[in-house]
Amino acid sequence: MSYDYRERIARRIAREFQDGQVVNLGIGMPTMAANFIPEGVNIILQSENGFVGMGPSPVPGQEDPDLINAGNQHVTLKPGACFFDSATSFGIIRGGHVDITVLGTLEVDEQGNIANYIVPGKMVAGMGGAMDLCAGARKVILATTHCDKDGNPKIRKKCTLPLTAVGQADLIVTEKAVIECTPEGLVLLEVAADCSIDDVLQATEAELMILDTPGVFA
Amino acid sequence: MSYDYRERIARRIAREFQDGQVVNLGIGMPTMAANFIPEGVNIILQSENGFVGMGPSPVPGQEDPDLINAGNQHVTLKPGACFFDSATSFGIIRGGHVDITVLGTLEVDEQGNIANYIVPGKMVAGMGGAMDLCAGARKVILATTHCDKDGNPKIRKKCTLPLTAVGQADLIVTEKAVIECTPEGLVLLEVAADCSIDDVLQATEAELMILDTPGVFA
Amino acid sequence: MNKERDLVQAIADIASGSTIMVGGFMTVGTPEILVDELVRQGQENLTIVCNDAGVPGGGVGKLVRSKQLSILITSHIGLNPEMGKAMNSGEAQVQLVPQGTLAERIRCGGTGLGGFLTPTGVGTLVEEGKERKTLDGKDYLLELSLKGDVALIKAHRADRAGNLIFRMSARNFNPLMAPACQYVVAQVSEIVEIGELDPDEIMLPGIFVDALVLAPADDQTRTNETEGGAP
Amino acid sequence: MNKERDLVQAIADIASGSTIMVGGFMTVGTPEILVDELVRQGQENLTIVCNDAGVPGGGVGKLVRSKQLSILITSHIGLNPEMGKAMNSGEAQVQLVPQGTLAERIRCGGTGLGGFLTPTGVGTLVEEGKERKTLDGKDYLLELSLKGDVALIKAHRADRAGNLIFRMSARNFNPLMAPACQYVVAQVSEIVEIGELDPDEIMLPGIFVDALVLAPADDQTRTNETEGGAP
Repeated sequence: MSYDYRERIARRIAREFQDGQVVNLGIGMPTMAANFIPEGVNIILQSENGFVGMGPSPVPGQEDPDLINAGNQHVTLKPGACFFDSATSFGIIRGGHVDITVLGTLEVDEQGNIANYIVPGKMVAGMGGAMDLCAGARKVILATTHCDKDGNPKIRKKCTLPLTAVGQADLIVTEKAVIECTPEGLVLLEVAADCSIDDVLQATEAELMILDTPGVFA
Repeated sequence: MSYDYRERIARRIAREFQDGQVVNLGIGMPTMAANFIPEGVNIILQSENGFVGMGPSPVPGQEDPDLINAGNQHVTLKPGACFFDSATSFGIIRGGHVDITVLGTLEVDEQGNIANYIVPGKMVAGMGGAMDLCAGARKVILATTHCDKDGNPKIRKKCTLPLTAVGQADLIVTEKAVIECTPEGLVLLEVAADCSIDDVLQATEAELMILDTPGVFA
Repeated sequence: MNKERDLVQAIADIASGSTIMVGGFMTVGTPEILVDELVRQGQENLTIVCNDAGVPGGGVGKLVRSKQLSILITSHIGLNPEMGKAMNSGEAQVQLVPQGTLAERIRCGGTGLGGFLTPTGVGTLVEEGKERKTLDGKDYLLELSLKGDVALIKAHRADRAGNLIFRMSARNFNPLMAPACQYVVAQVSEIVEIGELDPDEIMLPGIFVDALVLAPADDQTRTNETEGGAP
Repeated sequence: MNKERDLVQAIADIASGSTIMVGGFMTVGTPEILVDELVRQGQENLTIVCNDAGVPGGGVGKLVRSKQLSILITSHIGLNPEMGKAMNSGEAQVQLVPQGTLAERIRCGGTGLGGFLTPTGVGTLVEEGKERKTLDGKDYLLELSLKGDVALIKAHRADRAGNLIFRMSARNFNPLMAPACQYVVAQVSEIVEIGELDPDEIMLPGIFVDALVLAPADDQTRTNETEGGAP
C-alpha cells in the first residue's frame, strides 16, 4: 500500500480525537495519527510501558536510554508527563481511563471481534498489551488496510484467526471506508473520495449496513 | 493490671525480635515492646497506614500533622523510612513481608484462633487492619493479660467471640506465661518467676502441653 | 489546561444520593475543606467510603453529625462514638470491611478488575455470603471491586494538569480512590505550573483528577487530636 | 546496614532450576550486568519471567542464546527471533500471558493475593482452562498469582538499606517483581547513605531488596537498539 493510503487512514483517525482525551497508539499507522491531530485539540498519549504525556521522537543524538515507547522507539515527554509501573499502567488501561486505543488488525468481524496477534503456523510474536487494550479502552479504533496483501478481505463475517478480544471493536478505518461496529452489525459511515460504495462492498466479506448516505473522506 | 505486668509482657515480647526484622506493633502493650528491644537488635517498624521505618514519639511541639501511626499517635521517622499508599501497605502485610505482628486479644484458643475485634452487644469498633495482620504476618504474637478483668480465662478451649482469624496465632505472652501455638495444641514454654505451673494451668481454660520443663521469665 | 476550580462549584457538582470516597486515615489526609463545603451545601443520603469514621466533628465525622451520611463502608469506627450511636439507632448503616480488603477493593474498582482472592477474613464473619477458593492448600475469599461516584482527596502539591504529590502518611487511601470514581476533587496546598513537577515524582497522574481546590496550609491542620483506639 | 554486594557473590546464590523474574521492557530497565554474570556462571534450566524475550543477545535474550532458559513466561517474543526458533525446535517453552495480566499476576504474588478477575482474554485462547465469572453482566477470567525464587531488577538510585528509585520508563516491571520473589538483587547506578533519599520519593521499600550491585552508568547503555515490532 502506498504511503498516501497510510497517511489517509492516519489522518482520518486523528479526526476522532477530542481535546483532553487519553489515547494509546499502536505502532505503524496508529502512531502516524499523532501527526495529524487537528489544531486546538490536545490529547494525552499513554504508553503502556509506563507513562502518560508522550511527546514526539527526539532530535537524533538526544535519545534518553531510559525513555522508549511501547514500540521500542525513543521518544520525548510533554510537560505534565508522569511515570508509573506496569501494573498501574494496565490499571489505567483496564480501568477505562484510556479514551481511545488505535491498533492495527489482521481481521475484524460483524460482531466486533478482533484478531490481531497471531497467525497459526507462522512465527509467534505474542499479544503484548493488545488484549488488555482491546478489553479496557473505552473506544477501540482499528487502523487497517481494507484487504490483506493478497487481496483477501480483512473485514469478515466471522474472524478465522485466534481472537484478541470479543466484541470490542468500535470503529474501523481503512483506505476505502470508515465503518462503525454496532450491536446490530457493521455500519458504513464514510467512503473514500476515490471509491464507490460498490468498491467497498466488493472488498468486504462482512455485511455492511447503510443507514444514511455515507459521507466522504480523503 | 499493674504497669509492672504490662512492662513484663512488653519486655518478654521484645526478646522475640531478631535483627533486621520487619515488625508491626498494635497499640498498648505491643507498642511498649519497642522500648525494650535488646542492644544490637535493629528492627524496622511497619505502620499499616503507610510507611516503614517508624521512630519514637516526637518532642512535644515537633509533631508533623501528616505523620501518625496506625494508633493515631504522632511519631517520627528513622533514617531509611519510606511511605506508600494503603494498598501497598497491606500488600506488604498480606504478602508475608512483615516478620512479626504483635497484637492484643480478647480470646485465643487451642487451634490458634484469635478473637480480638468485636464483642457482640457492645459498641462495635471494627477490625481495622487486624484481620489482614493476623492472616498475613509470618508470626503472630498475642500480648495479653492471662485473664480478663473479671478473672475469666482468655486462653480458651474454643473462642466464644467472633473470630479475627482462624489458626493464625503463633505465640501468646501474658504476665504469667509464654505459650506456643502448634498444630498439636498449646505448649507451655515459660512461666513467670512469680508464678507456678499450677497457677498458669488454673488460669487457663485451654489444655496446655508441657513438653520440657518450662523456662522462667520475669 | 487548568483544573483549578472554585470550592463551591467543585462541590456543587455532587448530587444527593452519591457514593463518595473520602481519603484519609483518622483524618490525616482527609480533605477537611471539601468536607466542610459538602456539609454547608447539605447533599443528603450519601454513601461514604472511608478507612474510618473520623472523629466526632472531624473528617467524615462531620457528615455523621450533619446526618448527611446514610451508609458508611469502612474498616473502623472506634474513634467516633457518634457513628456508633447513629448505627445503633438505625439512622445510618455501617458495612465493616478489613482495611487491606477495603484498599484492594477500591484499587480493583479503579483498575478494571472484578475482584481478587484474599486470605483475609477466611473463617470469620467477613466470609458470610462470599465464595471461598482453595489454591495450593491455602484458603482465600473472593472479594469484589468497589467504585464510587465521587472521590474527595487531599494532596500536598499539584500542577494545573492535576498531577499530584502526596506527603508522608497523608497518602494512605487518596491515590487509590481517584481512579475508582467518576468525579474527583483534590484539595491541595500548592498548585504549580504544568512541567514543574518531576515526572518520576508524581504519585497520581492528572488524568484521574477533575478539579483542584487550593486550600491554604493553615486550614489543613488536624481537626481533632483525639488519640488512642486501634483502627 | 549495607546491602551492597559483590556481583559474583550476589549471582552465585542463584541455583540452577530457579524461577527468575527479570525486570525490563524491551531491555529498558533490564539489569544487563546481572544477566551477564548469570550467563558467565552458567546456571541451567531456568524459568524466566519477563515482559518480553529481549532482543538477540540483549536482555533475557542472552539467556536464550546461552540455552540457560528452559521456560519463558512472557507477553511478547516478537523482537527476538532466536526465542521463536528455540521454541519451535523444542529447546525452550514459551507461556504467553497478556501484558497487563502478567503484571497483575506478579503483583498478586508479591502481595499475598491468590488471584484476580480480569476482563482481558475472555473468549480467546487465553481463557483455556480458566474459570469465567460474570459480574453485573460483564465477563472476567480468574487469573492466579505468580511468584519467583529470584528477582533481578534494575534501579537508578539506592540507599544502603536497599530503598530504590527508578528512572523514567525503566521502572516498568521492576518494582512489581521484587515483592514476588524470595531473593532480590538490584543493579543500581548509584548508592547513597541511609537517610539521603526523601522518604516520599522512594518507589520500592528496601525491605524487598537483599543485595545491591553497583554498576557504573556507562555499563548501562542499551545492548541493542533494534526498533520496531509491537510488544
